[in-house]
Amino acid sequence: MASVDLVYFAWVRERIGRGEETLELPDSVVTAGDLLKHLKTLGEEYETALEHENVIRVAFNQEHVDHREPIAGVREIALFPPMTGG
Amino acid sequence: MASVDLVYFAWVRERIGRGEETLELPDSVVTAGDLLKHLKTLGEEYETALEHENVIRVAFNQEHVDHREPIAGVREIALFPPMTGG
Amino acid sequence: MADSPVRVRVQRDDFDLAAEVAAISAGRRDIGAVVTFSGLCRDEGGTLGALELEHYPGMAQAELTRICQEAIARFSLQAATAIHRYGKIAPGENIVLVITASSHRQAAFDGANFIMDFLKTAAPFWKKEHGADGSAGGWVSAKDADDSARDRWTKS
Amino acid sequence: MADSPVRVRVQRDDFDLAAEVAAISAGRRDIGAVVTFSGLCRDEGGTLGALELEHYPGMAQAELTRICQEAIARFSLQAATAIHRYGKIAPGENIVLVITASSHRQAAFDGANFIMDFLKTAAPFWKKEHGADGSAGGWVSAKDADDSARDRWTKS
Repeated sequence: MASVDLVYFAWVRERIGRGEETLELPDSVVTAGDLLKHLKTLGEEYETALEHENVIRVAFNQEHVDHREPIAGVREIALFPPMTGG
Repeated sequence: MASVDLVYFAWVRERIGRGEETLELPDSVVTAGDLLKHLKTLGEEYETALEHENVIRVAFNQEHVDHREPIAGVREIALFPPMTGG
Repeated sequence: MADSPVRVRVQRDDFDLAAEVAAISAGRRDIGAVVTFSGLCRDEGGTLGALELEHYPGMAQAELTRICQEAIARFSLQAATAIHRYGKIAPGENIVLVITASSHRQAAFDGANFIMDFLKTAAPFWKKEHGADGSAGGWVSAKDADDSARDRWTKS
Repeated sequence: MADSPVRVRVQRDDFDLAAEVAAISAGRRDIGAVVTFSGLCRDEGGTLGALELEHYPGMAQAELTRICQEAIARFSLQAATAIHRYGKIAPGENIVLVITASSHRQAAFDGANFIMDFLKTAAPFWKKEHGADGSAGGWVSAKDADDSARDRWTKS
């Protein structure tokens, strides 16, 4: 079990109901994609927030990553919708 | 014979040696191109200034025109090199 | 050059366009072209009361810096600035400022255009709309057109 | 809209970038993007002492106005400004300012780019160089690259 800081933004944050939390991840969670699937087992709020997995963007230690990226060694994982700044 | 105001800019002005003059044009001068050829018969300074006719730009009443444009009715004709502003 | 060619800020307050242009060009004699892009909040025909800009602190600054550095390298810019506001922004107010400086005009135009395209699709900011009638608005959806605009820089 | 969407000036003095942007956007809530282009005099590695800008009074104003009007029509701009200086200009000083305002960012970028390309090839201004060593300089030659940049707007 690895401990990781999760941060959420925009409607991902609103639907999950919090902006950040620290979770213990089971060893079966290897990639960002695995994390999304794992979170969806934790409750209805996660299911709603992460329903359309393919639109969820992931950042590891504040850098964009692909859903296939391995989590090993990452301190902070962010989940958020497509960006709409500018 | 028609009378027309001529204005010159940049190195056309410097080579002709004046910035403006009023000339009577013979009836044989119909187009802007005819005017360039006529001016080159008026002296060495015009020959030098207008040597490369194809690079000389012409404006009638402050609008760019082609060398084939007829002069009839034009008050002010400007001759100048390609522009280099900006 | 003495100053860093990249200036990035993420801030709640408005910015001063003239001061930012001066910061890039003051005292220099090798810059031939400065392009600025200001993005403003539109009232959408009177229906929008305000935008609320959320951002990912730290990553927003880091991502804008990466984008500016890439633009400087790609277009041989002499400097690039990106300032993005967060918090509540009313119609008519500034949201974002991008400035590029170069010896040549097309590089300055292309650099600013490039930065804006990547800023919109990669910098972690999100807009929520509040209605002019006080209604709680929804999150702005990302536009496919913004992805297309970004992707043209990787063609050819 | 109350004000004319085209603002053109040909003047000896410098311009105030911030004031010109404010003149376009102040009090409006329908503008989403403002792009500015400032063209500055470079010192060409220390060899240039000054540029002397000659212009055709009257036609310079008329031609800049025509170019701005065409850009407004072509890119659906909300406003366009062009200010060109004449007289002696030292390295580091401004020569020209173009501003475009639009609902959308690409129109503002393209409009400013278009105005600059036509300004350089069609507005009656000519540059003479004066050397940093006091030597009388020559007239700047027109660049084929500027014609090519202009001609890209007439390709489909």
